[in-house]
Amino acid sequence: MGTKIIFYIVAGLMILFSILSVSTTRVIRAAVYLLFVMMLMGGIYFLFGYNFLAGVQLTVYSGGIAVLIVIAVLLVHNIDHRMEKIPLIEYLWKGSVLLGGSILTIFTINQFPFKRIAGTEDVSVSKIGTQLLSLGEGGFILPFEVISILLLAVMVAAIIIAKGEVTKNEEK
Amino acid sequence: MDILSLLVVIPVITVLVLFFINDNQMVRIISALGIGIETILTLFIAKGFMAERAAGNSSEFLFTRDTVWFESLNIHYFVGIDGIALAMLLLTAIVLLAGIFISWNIEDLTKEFYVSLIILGTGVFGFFISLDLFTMFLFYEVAVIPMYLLIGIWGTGPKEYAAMKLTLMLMGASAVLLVSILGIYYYSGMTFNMQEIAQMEMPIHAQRFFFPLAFVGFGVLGALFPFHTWSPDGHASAPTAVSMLHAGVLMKLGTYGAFRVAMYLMPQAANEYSTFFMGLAAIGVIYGAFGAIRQTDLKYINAYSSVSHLGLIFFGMMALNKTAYTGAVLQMISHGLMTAVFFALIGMLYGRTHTRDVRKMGGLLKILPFIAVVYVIIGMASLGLPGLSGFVAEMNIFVGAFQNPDFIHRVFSVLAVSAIVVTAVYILRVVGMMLMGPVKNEAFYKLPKAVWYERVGALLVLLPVIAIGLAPMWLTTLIQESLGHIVEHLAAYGH
Amino acid sequence: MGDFTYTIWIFILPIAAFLITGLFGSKMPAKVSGWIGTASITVALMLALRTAYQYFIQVGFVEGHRPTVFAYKEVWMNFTETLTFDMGILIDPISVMMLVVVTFISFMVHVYSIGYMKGDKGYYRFFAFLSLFSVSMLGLVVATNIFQMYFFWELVGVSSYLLIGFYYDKPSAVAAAKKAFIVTRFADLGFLIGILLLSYHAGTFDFMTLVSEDGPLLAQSAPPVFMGLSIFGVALSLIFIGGAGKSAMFPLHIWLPDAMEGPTPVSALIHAATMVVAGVYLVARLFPAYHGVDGGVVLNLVAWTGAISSLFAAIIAMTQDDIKRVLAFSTMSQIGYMMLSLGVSGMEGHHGLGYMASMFHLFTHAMFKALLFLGAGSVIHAVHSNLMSDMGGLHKHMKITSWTFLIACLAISGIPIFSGFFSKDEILVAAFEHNKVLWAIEYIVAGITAFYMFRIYFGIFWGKRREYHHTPHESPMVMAIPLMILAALTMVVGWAIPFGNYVMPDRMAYHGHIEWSLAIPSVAIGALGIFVAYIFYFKETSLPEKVSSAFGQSYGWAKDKFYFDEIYQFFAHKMMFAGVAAPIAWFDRHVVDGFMNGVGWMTETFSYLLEGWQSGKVRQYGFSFVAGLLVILFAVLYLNGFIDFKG
Amino acid sequence: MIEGITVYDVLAVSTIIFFIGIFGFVTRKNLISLLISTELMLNAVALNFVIFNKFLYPGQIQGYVFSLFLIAVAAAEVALAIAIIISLYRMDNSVDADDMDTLKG
Amino acid sequence: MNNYLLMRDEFVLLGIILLLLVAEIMLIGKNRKAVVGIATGLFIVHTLVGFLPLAEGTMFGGSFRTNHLLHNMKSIMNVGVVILLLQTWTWAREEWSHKGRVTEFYFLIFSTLLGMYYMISSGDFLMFFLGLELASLPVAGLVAYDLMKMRSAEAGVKFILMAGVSSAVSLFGISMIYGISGSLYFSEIAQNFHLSGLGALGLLFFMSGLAFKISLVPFHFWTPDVYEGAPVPVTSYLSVISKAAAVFALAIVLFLIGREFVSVWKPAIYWMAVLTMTVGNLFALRQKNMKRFLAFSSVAQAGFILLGILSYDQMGMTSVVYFSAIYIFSNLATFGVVQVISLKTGREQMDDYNGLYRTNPKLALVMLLGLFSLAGIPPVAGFFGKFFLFMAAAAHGYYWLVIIGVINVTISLYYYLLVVRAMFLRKSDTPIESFQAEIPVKIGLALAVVGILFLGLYSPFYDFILNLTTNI
Repeated sequence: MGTKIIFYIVAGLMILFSILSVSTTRVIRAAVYLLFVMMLMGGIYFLFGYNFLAGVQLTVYSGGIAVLIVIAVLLVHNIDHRMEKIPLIEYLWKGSVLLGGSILTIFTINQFPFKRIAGTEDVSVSKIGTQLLSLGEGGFILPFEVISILLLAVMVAAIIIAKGEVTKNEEK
Repeated sequence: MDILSLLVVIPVITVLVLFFINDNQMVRIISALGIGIETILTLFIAKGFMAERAAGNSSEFLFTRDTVWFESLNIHYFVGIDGIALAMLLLTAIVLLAGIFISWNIEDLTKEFYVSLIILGTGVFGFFISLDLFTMFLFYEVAVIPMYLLIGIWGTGPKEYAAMKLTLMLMGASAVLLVSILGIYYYSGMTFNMQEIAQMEMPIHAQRFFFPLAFVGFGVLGALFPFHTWSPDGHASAPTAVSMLHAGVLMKLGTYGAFRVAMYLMPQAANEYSTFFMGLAAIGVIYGAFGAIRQTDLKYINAYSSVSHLGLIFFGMMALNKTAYTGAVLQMISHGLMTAVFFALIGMLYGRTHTRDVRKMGGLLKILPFIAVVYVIIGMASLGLPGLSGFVAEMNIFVGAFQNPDFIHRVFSVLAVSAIVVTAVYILRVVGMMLMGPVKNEAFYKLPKAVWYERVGALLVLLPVIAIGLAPMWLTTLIQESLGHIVEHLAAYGH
Repeated sequence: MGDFTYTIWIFILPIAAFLITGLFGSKMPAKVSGWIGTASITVALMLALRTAYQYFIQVGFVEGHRPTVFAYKEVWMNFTETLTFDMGILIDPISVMMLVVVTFISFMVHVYSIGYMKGDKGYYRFFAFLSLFSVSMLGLVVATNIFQMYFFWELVGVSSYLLIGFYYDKPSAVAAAKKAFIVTRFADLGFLIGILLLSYHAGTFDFMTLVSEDGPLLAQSAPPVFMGLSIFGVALSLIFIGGAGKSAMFPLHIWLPDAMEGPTPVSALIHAATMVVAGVYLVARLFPAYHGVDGGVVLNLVAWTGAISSLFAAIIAMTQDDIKRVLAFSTMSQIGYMMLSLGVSGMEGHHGLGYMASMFHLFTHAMFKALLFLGAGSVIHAVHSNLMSDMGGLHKHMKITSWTFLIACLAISGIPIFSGFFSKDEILVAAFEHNKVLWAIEYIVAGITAFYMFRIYFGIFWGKRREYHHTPHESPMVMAIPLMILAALTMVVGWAIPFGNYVMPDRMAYHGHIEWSLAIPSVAIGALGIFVAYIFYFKETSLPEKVSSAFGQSYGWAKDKFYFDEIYQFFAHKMMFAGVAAPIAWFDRHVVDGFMNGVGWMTETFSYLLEGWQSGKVRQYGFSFVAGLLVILFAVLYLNGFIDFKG
Repeated sequence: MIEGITVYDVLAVSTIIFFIGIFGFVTRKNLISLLISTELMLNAVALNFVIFNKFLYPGQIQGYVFSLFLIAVAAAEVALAIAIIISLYRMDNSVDADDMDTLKG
Repeated sequence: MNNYLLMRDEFVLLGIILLLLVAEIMLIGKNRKAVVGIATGLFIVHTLVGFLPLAEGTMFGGSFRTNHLLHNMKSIMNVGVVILLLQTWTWAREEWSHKGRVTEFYFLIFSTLLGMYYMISSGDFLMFFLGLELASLPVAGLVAYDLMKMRSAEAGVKFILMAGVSSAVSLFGISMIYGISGSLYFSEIAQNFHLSGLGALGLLFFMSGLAFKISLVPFHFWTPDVYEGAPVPVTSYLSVISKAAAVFALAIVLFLIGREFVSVWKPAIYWMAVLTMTVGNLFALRQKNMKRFLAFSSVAQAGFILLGILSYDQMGMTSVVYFSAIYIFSNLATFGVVQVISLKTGREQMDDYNGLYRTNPKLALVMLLGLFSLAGIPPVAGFFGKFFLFMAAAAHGYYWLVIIGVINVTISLYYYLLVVRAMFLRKSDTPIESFQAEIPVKIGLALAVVGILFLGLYSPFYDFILNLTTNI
């Protein structure tokens, strides 16, 4: 019962911060609200007992991504830069379309009779570790390899873009 | 290599050779040589064909060759000819050769011109020998697309517009046609082989859907009213040889295809739609003729006249009997030759006077006797004067059309027949204004007379007109023999 | 029955002449082409006469009838297995007669033209066309098959076109040629449709089958389809329209006067003696059919057309100043006689008198009308004008022409001894026996004819004396001799040839005699006409002006040919050109073409309308992405029944 | 598995966040805001995987691992995106999405 | 037991990528032009090796699967990349090696290609997702490769943001599919994935990610902007290789798990095909920039491919692969010419091409063939490709779709002819000067032309692909 209430509170806060994040006119605040959402989501993972995942969420997402965004915002904006607002009418009609979309989606989800597969609930870190490096069925060694290439490639891409043009003089 | 495929191979080789030649005169000679060989080959085939027939070979198509191409899709390279196709091949060879000669004076991008022209010719030859719908369609498009360059680069007047319009309308039509070909394929047991399809009975609902598509698809190229509007603009802007080839041969692809594909393969639907399309064709006949009356540009006159004459072909086809079919095929050949000469002459006149406006010319009979006399003769052929090919064709169509006592048929037939008067009006108007009367422009007195290649070109096409007009029997026999199968086929469905 | 195969040479020779002079005429001396043409037609004439001799005299009657002989009959083109387009040579009384007439007149005209056309730039061209015409006309008369007739019918038309437009740098000649061709072509449309109707309903084009007793036309009784006519009646009426057009019958006559723009020998040959009677010949050729189908109703049409035309033309002829035009209207009038005569004829024995008279008149008319034209040509050659008002008192300068012209005038006026009397008399008899009204019309026309013929005769050769730039002189002998030959024949053929013995609808011998009770009044009215003309025109008086002003407005109408040209002009230009062709041209440019262009334009406009969609703004892209996806999702869910609005 | 909470409840939450993310993406003008919205969406998706794994298929770890990878990929994406945005900012001195419409039509 | 040879293509490519890194390090301070030769040469070797037959099988418990079809799809893409690399030869040597970014270019290209390999070879959604991202994200770097060009960076931002949204949406779909079937493995999903509303939602959301990559309407908006802004070689790569890979992936995935959802995705694909063809064509009509023009043209082409996917049988699959192969050659021919001209003269507008035939006839002819092939004019290969696609669609009675398709072919012909008009009909006061391209570029263009000319007429090629698709 307690967890239930906590869940509802967390979920409520998450939705609230999400809304704030996309509606505030200050980018820096938006970034901060996003950080809150991520942290709250980490909280939910804790609630589910996925501690490892929650940790990753908090470190990578909240600690990495959100901070990166905040830095980016600071790089390109004054701290109290406000965005121009787009016309209300656009808000309303895009909002209503998306509201309709979300209702449709939730409706569709609710129509589907999910069935729980009985089994152990044990997702231990060690199991994850074993599985991640397993070569066989249910193993994730290959994705692991691919994501390493992905990260490498993205890093290279980010670097060339970030390092800027190398003029001839510099090369010499 | 079978003899019919050579018809496609020779032009291709000619084109390949042309790629390596840069001297303009050499290009002309090689083109003439290549197509000359092609013409001789065609005559050779004609001889062989008649010999085979004389020897009692009564199979529907001769010289057939069937090679599997895309096996899984049952696409074959299947060629063969019957009398009709043979006649069309002869027509093509003659007009193409004449076109090569007529274009002798093209200096700008000569090589490219001849290459495009010969590619066009390749498409046409391929089309007429094809018995497989896929190859037929392929060659059809090959024949159409060089038109864009030919008109666009070497044309006159609003050539870009005309070229674009022509290409788009024709390719749009071929697109419609494609749908119909696919329909035929799937409703006749997955084959493109026309002979096999003809033996099969497509379900009537499929015929009802696909017949108009095929007929109109080809009809656009045949300038079937009201899809003819590419033709006046296209012809007006095209260079001489292209007008010749286009009006003379390419438009026959439309009529031939409508006959060979739409009607031959879907006889039941042809029966059902006959009244509708007959009406359309009859309107086209009279409409084209009236349209020509008020034009002042020679090429427009001829283009509308083509609409009228091609309308007659469709009209003949839709009369659904052997006589009218014979007439329709004859009219294809006759109109092909006539209009080729017309355009050749118009090109010669334009090359000299730099105008195509009949109001600005006059008395040319005195100055350019050769061109003028040929023009008069062809004009007479066009208005159906006995002794020239037009008469033979028209009479067959008319007699055929009157073999149905249905009231509506009669109305359409009378409508179509009345065109002979209107045709006379516009032909004589041009002859009167342009060739006769006083010379309107002093400068015209200095115009050069026709040169050798122009004479060769014009006479090459003129002589068959007279030959057919005087002795039609050999040709009608050739055609009627081949029609036998088609007529039997149609007869099975109540007509 | 004799071998007639040599008749093919009657065609081959002129064809050869045509080809030689046409293709190489410009390369050879002018004279040579004239001689080639003349030589060929001379031989053709000989052969025609030989044919006539062989057919009428040597073969004579077979079982009491003049037989039909096919010298040649080959399938030229087959429409169906049974329906064929034959070419051949049909030998029967009227075709042999026509062979003679055509070759003879053609021969005369050839000879005459050698002189007349001398020095003309288009000399060779003229003879080439003459040869072409001769071939076509001969082909027409010997046609075995109605389609063969149509074939040559058209060729005759085009020869006529070429010859009328011979002076092609003269706009009036060009216009006249065009008019002649188009008007006759219009009539031919009727002819053609008639033939086409026969093709289906009769199933044959063969003349002999069409007119035979047990042929499809006469043996069957077809139900009426149009105004009481059966389908065959309709077809025959349509065919008659073709004949009427070629023969310049009212109201398709308007081309004939204008056709006088051609050289005069051409007028003599084509527009007086041969081509214009083709219509008569056509009706005669199908006469049994005309007579038998629907009880001969169509013949009434023929008769009345003839009567009206002859009266109409005669009235106009009185008022014209151009001698060739007078002769042209006179021709029309005389052909009207022939038509009427056919129209009132029956089949057997005496009832077939009209048919015989018609053919007889055709025969005599060919002689004297050719003579008139050639005479007129001779005058024009001398005076260099067509207008009567430029002429006068030529008798003393041109004796031969004058005398021969007088003979012809007497003949056409129906004065005894001269050929016209005999043939016209038979016509009046036939008309009188059939219908008194028709007879009355023709009777009056006979008087008018005499009047206007002598009006020109006196006006040219007598009347007031003119001053000429060059003193007119008699034509050279090469022109005069044909005149004299024709004059001699005009005097002779009427009484020398027992025409009824040769040409009758039932092909049996008929021995006619002159019906003096009708002949005397007609001679009288002819004489009256001559007398009036004598008073008016022999000496220069003011009488003609007075009389014409007494007629007031109606004289003007007649002089303006009752405005038929204007009516046609209105019809052609205002109705067809402005009312049909121009709207169609407009419609084609703007509606049909406009539609096609409109499709292109719309596509392009649509493309520009959509331009804003690709706004370059990411959030709009994102929205389109998601909204599009949601729409598809919704549609798919709905289609699969996962969303059900009913409950 | 949490007592009293069904999979539907959690899914509703994630869906709502997902759509809020989309809403942000389609209504914001700032490039970084767009990026933030994208992250919201990815977070929601990650939550989905976790929920399914937790509530329905607790015996396996596929959803769980997927979320892990997803987080990594999201990080890479953000890094690259920010690199490009900053590079753009260096040239244009603006990160307004509406200024970024030289390419259009 | 894993047979690592099955991953030969991936390993070799990965090896090349690593070698490039080594080369980059070795060449510090030296002229990096050599990298162009090394990379191109190595890749040609890789392509040739790729032609060697490969066994069929799966690895890593089904995460990775390969069979003849997949293997040859990779080979087709390889050939395309070879042509692209040859065409980019000059560009890389002249343009990028000066700016010190040449190795990275090849590195990124090969990485994305590797991503595509994994994408089409994937046996589960995780691999699929990673392949997709690997194929997308570095491309954003490539798109923004022209650092000093605003347009390039703008295109890069647009691409990565849209890619982010699309992958999020797609992942949402994947999560639903996972939720329904309890597995990420295609083989297991196929057993548990039955028609349901949520399944439909999942599948459609998932498909939208691929639709984004194939640039199907309404997921195509990034395409023209990115194509226009990106450097030409990258545009070429995006429009050809990347698109083909996505098409293959879509077809494969639909065959693997879409069996029971025919009633869901077929209407979706149907209407997307209609929209894609039409919108692509309508927008292409009025483009003046060649890259943008070709972008919309490639959008329209993608619409035609859907006809083959729609028919959902062996014939359809064959025609999809066949058309894609031909499309690669055709588009590479056109982009090759655009690339050469863009590099030499910096001109990319259609009007700049006026009179091209008179100054550079060979380039104009290559372009002509490419355009004709795209337009589906016989006898060049594009005709066969389109014809078979239409045949495949007609086989299932989609005649109205075929009619819409052929109407669109006609519209497309219009704008292809506009280019032809510029090159052949028009004359220009300032034509593109006559110049000679370098030999590798020429070879690249020539290879494309050879493909265009012979792939259609040479029927064994079709039969070969048909054999590959027997087991799907």
